[in-house]
Amino acid sequence: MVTLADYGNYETAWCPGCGNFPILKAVKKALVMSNLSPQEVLFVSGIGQAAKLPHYLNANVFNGLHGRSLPVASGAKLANPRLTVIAESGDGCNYGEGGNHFLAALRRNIDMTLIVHDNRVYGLTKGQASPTSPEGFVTKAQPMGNPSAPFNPIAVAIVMNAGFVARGFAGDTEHLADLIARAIAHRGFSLVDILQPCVSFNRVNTFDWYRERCRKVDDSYDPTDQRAALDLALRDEDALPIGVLYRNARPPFEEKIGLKPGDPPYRHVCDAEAFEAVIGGYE
Amino acid sequence: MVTLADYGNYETAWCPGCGNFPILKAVKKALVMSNLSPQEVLFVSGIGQAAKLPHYLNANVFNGLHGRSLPVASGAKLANPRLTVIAESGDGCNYGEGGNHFLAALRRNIDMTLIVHDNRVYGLTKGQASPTSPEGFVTKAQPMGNPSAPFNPIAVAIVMNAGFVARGFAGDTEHLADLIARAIAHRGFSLVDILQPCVSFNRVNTFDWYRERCRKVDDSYDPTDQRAALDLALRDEDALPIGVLYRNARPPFEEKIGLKPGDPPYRHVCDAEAFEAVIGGYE
Amino acid sequence: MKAITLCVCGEAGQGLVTIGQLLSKSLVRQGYHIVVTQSYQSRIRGGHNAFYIRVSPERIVAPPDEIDVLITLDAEGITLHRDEMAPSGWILCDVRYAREGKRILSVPYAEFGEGEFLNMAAYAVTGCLLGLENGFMESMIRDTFGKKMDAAAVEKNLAVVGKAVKWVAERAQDIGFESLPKVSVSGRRIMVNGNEAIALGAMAAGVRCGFFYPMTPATSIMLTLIKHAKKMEVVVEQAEDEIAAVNMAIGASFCGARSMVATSGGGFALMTEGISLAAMTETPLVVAVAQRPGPATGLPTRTEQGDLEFILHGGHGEFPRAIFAPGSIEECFELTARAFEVAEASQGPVFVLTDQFLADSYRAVSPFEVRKRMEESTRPENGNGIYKRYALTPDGISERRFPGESEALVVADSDEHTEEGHITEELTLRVRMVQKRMKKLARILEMSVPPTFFGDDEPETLFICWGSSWGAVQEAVEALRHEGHRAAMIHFSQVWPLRSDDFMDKLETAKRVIGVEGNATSQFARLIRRETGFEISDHITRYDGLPLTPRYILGAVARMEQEF
Amino acid sequence: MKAITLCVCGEAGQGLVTIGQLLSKSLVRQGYHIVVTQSYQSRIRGGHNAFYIRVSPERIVAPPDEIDVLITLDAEGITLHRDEMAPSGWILCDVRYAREGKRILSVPYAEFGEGEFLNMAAYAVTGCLLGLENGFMESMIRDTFGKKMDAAAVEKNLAVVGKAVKWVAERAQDIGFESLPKVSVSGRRIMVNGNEAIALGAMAAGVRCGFFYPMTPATSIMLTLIKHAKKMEVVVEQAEDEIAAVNMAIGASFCGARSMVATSGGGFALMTEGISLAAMTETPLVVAVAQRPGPATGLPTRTEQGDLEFILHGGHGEFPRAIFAPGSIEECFELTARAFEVAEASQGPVFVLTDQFLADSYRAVSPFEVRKRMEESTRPENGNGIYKRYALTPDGISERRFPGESEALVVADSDEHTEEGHITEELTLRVRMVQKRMKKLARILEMSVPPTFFGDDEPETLFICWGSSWGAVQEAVEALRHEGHRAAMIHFSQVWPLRSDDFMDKLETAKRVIGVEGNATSQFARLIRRETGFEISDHITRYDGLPLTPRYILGAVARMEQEF
Ligand SMILES: Cc1ncc(C[n+]2csc(CCOP(=O)(O)OP(=O)(O)O)c2C)c(N)n1
Ligand SMILES: Cc1ncc(C[n+]2csc(CCOP(=O)(O)OP(=O)(O)O)c2C)c(N)n1
Ligand code: SF4
Ligand code: SF4
Ligand SMILES: [Mg+2]
Ligand SMILES: [Mg+2]
Repeated sequence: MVTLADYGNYETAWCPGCGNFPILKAVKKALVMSNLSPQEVLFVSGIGQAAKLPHYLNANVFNGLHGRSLPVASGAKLANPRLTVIAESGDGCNYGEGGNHFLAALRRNIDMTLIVHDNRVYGLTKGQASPTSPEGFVTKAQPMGNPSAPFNPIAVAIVMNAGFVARGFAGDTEHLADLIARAIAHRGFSLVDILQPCVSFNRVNTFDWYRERCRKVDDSYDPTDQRAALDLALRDEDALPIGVLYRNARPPFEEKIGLKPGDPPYRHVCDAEAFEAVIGGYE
Repeated sequence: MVTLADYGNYETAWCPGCGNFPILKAVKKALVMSNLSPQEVLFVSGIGQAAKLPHYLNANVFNGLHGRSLPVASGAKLANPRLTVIAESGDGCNYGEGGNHFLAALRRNIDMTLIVHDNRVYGLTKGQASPTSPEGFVTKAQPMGNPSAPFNPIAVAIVMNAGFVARGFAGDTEHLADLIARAIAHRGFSLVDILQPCVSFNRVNTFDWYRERCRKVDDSYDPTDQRAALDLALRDEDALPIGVLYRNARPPFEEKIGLKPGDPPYRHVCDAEAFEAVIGGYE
Repeated sequence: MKAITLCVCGEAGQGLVTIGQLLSKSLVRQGYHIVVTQSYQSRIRGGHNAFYIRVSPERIVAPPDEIDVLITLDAEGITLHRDEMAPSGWILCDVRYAREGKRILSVPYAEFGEGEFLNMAAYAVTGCLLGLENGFMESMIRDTFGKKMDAAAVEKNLAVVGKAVKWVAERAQDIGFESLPKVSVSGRRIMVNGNEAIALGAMAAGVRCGFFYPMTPATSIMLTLIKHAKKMEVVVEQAEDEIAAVNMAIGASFCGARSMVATSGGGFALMTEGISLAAMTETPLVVAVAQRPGPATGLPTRTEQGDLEFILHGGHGEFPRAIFAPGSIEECFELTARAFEVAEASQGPVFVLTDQFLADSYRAVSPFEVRKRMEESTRPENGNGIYKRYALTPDGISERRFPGESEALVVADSDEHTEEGHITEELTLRVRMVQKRMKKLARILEMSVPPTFFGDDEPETLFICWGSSWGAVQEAVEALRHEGHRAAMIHFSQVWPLRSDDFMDKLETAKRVIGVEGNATSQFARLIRRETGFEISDHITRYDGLPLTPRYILGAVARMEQEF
Repeated sequence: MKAITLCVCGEAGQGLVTIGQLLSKSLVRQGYHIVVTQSYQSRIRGGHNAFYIRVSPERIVAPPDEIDVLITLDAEGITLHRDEMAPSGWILCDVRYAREGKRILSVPYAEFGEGEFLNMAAYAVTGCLLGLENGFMESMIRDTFGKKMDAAAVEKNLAVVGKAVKWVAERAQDIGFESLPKVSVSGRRIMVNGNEAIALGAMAAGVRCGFFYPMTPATSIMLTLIKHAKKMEVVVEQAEDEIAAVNMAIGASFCGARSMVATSGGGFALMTEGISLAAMTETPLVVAVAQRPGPATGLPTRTEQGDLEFILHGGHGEFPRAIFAPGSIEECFELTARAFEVAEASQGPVFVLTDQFLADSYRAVSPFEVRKRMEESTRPENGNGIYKRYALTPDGISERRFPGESEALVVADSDEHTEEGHITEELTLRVRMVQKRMKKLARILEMSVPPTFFGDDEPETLFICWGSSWGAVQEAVEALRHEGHRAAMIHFSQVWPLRSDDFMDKLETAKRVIGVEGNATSQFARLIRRETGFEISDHITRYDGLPLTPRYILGAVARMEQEF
């Protein structure tokens, strides 16, 4: 039996009161709920405040470049499909610098989970607008307000027919842990976008602001209905549906390319006979 | 009066029978319909077969890197808002290598037009799957069939609330020219995704294949209704709606940042008085 | 009086930079010279940061070596900076965590105001000890916060300052802290750091567009542009990534707007394809790179000079470029302005290469002046026929026009191209186009800045250095000469292209040449050998994330001496 | 008999490559030696492409200089290749656009079959003239197309061949074409080009994952892997961009799969940040770069050696790397396999640097053999405590483990890190980690491949070259020696790191050293000077997009001689 203690307890470099703390708690809890030991899990992150998370628990970790957690995670999963691979990073990392990989990950549907700490701001670089910052959001870099429309990751994921799309709230750890556990269990690419307050740089989307707006989807909701999911995703921000908003049963990438899970590529050595046959073809 | 002759007639490096030819014709026609002289227009392209188009007409041209036409076009437009800026390139260029810029362009809504020759394949590099290639599409690089789901640019643009979203067909030049002219006229970012047969590398989506499926949206269609537009965009491919599928009146980026169109930044010189005032602030 | 160093330290989020800047500005306004260095961690709150102010009545240029007055806002400060303390150094700390000891001043900060006023109280105590007058400090506060805070808040701050000053004044005698000698204020001065100076240089040169993706330590170049964007009519846009930033700048420049990007090593890596594009399309482009220690994410908030070779060779294919490496705040301004001129004259990419130390280092300098726009390029127009963007000319430089400005259609191409700018596979034309582009190196050389010399005319020890180490090396040379050594230095504020005539005689006549670089592999020394054959065999390198300082250099020299 | 060159040319889309390969393979099976070069434009149909086959009964290594038999499938071929024709050269063309003239053979291709069979007819006519027998050609066609076409189509092709052969046979006497001397076939041989050899080298070394974004001229490395992916159990995925490709490869390699990427200069530009990441995280990574002329898009289907310095310095921060630059098909195989071994031994990025010429150049070579896996790293495990991915060891190399394989948790970090792999800002640890990474250069040096020498022992003229120019320089040296000159060459198939002991004596004793490079700025000569101080003052450079050839080199030497 895996317990929370297996995942350890570490000092962090986050600001007191930050939404990252409950997310860390939820992640650990989800791993325990999934009965995964630290050895079975690989966290891949980028650079940012969120991206530091994997340093604060016990697991295999690859903390790579800003914006590039998804490609590293994809390569890792293809090399060892037996690992539970979790990419975890910020909104800037995944929807800004890494936007192109986000689109590709949705298209590929590799069996892994993407957890986005969506604080709607670039935290680590001190508060510039991020792709999810509201229009008009004022920062030092956008003193006249962010002139661009915010990116809606949920809506884009649903319209692109992502395997599993959930939105959670850092202020509801129980609910969030459950979402993450379900995302891990899903066979295919899973997105968990987390509404995360940043107490240092986002004075608009605070814990209270979210608390007033977050609405759990209820049991009657059918997450396999793409149009209904889009309706939720495209709602005005006066109500923010949280929960599993969409899912489907697209076969994962590994299946489509015929990767055998029991037989990760990294174990192989060059098969001399096969090589000889290949060479023969060039005679 | 601008005429077709103003836009010249040049030899191309395309394959005989390619869908690029009617697109070139439609583009020239649209410029004439828009009564724009070659001097008023700047074409920005990337690298690929489609990206060669600007070399085959008279206009200002910046033929840049694979995947990077949108950022160059954006910078150019901000430097000289009086230019009519048209970014023109392939599906690989815009939705593959340049996917992140596509998302950013939708968010920014700079007043320019993106024309995508969507042949669902990488033409110039000899026929690998592109982001819009159908799942299962067989190529030399994907001999077991493309394992990824195709990117649906129209649906993503609509869900991201793009200013103007149209789909055209290379097999209907008149209709296409009209779409392009309307895209140019729209104040804000306009996408024209063009269904383009590639006679050399795409044996699936041929002229006939498209002809059987393309359906013009009729006059009763209301392109300001986002849900209706999404319904069209998410249809099965047995029918492919073409026409202006979505538009709205989001103010363009230039307006939001207060750029004065009469006064392009490139004309300015450093204002000595203003500079003195700035320096004073550091005393 | 020799210079002394104040170090204000504490957790991130305690407002260190606010009081650091306030104290610095106060000292500058009183006529002192300063050199600031900032040491911070890659986090927003907590941890431990420090703001160092080296201050002197005379001109100083090197970053500090040791701390004379430690003003700590947290308990850790005392332990963490113990090794840096000068033997006669003072510690100012809160009475609640004060240690016993000589030259420790325990201040009852809580008596002056609530927690949030801690930094203001520390400012007041320090200022008072240094000899700043109450009235002056009050005016500094009004000046600094008058516009940002409401009147009540300003008054609260002033009240705190009043109490703190009173507290110090009452026991000044007992404390026995030696205040700064008064100096006379002469002439206007401004206080700016390297990044601000770069942004001001760009504005003075008429920058019109800036594009960036945030990256420490370069971000504040762009934030400075943004701050003045309205007044100076500059368009600054935060791009979706660095690839977009560089391509946007190229697009804007192609249309005639002087344009720049700013980033650090990792972001520059993503721009290299764009650098090559600027070269091929012959589009002027200014790229500011503030270095930090790599590889990869490395130490994102520290300093290093580790990317010289990467900047020199970044971008595929062959083409000329210029790389400026300012040694001082003044040069950050001057050489950025020049970078725009060289970029425009040579129609290609030009770099301003600094590092975190210089980026964040404040000094007081003479006010910068607006730059006269260089005469318009006097290229002859190519007849009344079709406009040839890449007309083959004797010096490789073709007339530049902008789309929409005239009847001329402007065609630029990333492929090899004809004179008209259209794609070509004509291989003899290819050869001529390569030669055309390479010829422009001559124009860059014409406009290049020679290295500067300082010190003994016939040195036994000659230091060779580049970029931000200028001040440290200069004070090291001064110290050595003071001790009777025949020491000198050559400093390169342009590291490419090099003209060996400018410096070879000095290298060859010096008894011993020592390379001083903030990296592990002595990259500039390698470049010198590549270009001149001259081998620099002694190296002083630093790659722990901190700037080179006089003491670091002198220590290394002493160790080298022992080895002989 | 001296070698002769056949050139099959025509529009893109006419199936030139099909008959070029068929003809080459036929010659190889008959025991001849070949060197193929391909010249094509950046388009799919139309334009004008050419497939050159230099053929000889003896071993040859250089690309062709002139054409002895031009087999043109379009009218333009005759004009476009006029300058390349040997004085006694033959032209085979369609009777419909034939010119009058000696040694022009006008073939009534239309009589043999419809338009689509033109290339097959040309194959048959050429083969017949060269002395290939009808039955042999038939078997070649069955062999080549038997699996790809249906039986009826194969028969149609055979019928065309039959008619063509008959036509030639009937007038062989009149034509007077001298067929190739027969040679005896000895031993197994395979016909592969540079890119195929790289892919085979990777497979032999146990490559498990390949990631790429299509880019000429590198794409066919990955297409070759894909072709054999199932049999060899390799996972190859086309990435959304080059940034993704390199990061995917790093992820896969981190998990223990030998991984590679392949690209050209512009794509490599986008990978540089990833290169730095591989270095920082100490992840083995093999990067194949097939060069083409830049800057920017340049000439996408031509050749150049212009990216050496970029590959050497690509990536921010400081770290060791190895760069192999194969000179031959055999070396493409051998050094790619070695690249995997060096990458694994040094735990970092290793490059295989070629160019379009070598990528597309076929030769017949001895069959490649599977590579014995190097002994497993014998690093001691670090006790039974916590696994330290970056344990500080005397040689800088730490034990590698893979996530999920054992109880050990594997932690890798792009930030500066502790031995356990966790982010740190401890600056003394930073210094030790920099030193740890740099130390690995020694391991790379141990495994490095020394340059090879060829020619006169005490040369008056010594050519120094690297990479794909090997064959051309070697034949140039042979020609010079044949004329009585004391000529020799040094060829570097590993261009970094360099060990001056391996070659300095040769450089210093030669009367004259000439650098030969396929670029404009003699990058390798600069590198030699940087590393050794030795200045190479004479250079032969080529940057028109075509490969260096013996005649090009000899011509340049002759011009140099005149200048004296
Ligand atoms: C290539 C590159 N560009 C820029 C940066 C600087 N950078 C580090 S973190 C960050 C933004 C982080 O924002 P986000 O991903 O939202 O994470 P948060 O800090 O808000 O959790 C940036 C721009 C970098 N490290 N690398
Ligand atoms: C950075 C970079 N990567 C790869 C390439 C090679 N490349 C040139 S065109 C192209 C694909 C073109 O596909 P698309 O954009 O769909 O245009 P099409 O040829 O189909 O019109 C690629 C991959 C390149 N030029 N630059
Ligand atoms: S800056 Fe914001 S996101 Fe980062 S740790 Fe602080 S509160 Fe959290
Ligand atoms: S390859 Fe396809 S897209 Fe390109 S020119 Fe030929 S038919 Fe058109
Ligand atoms: Mg964020
Ligand atoms: Mg395409």
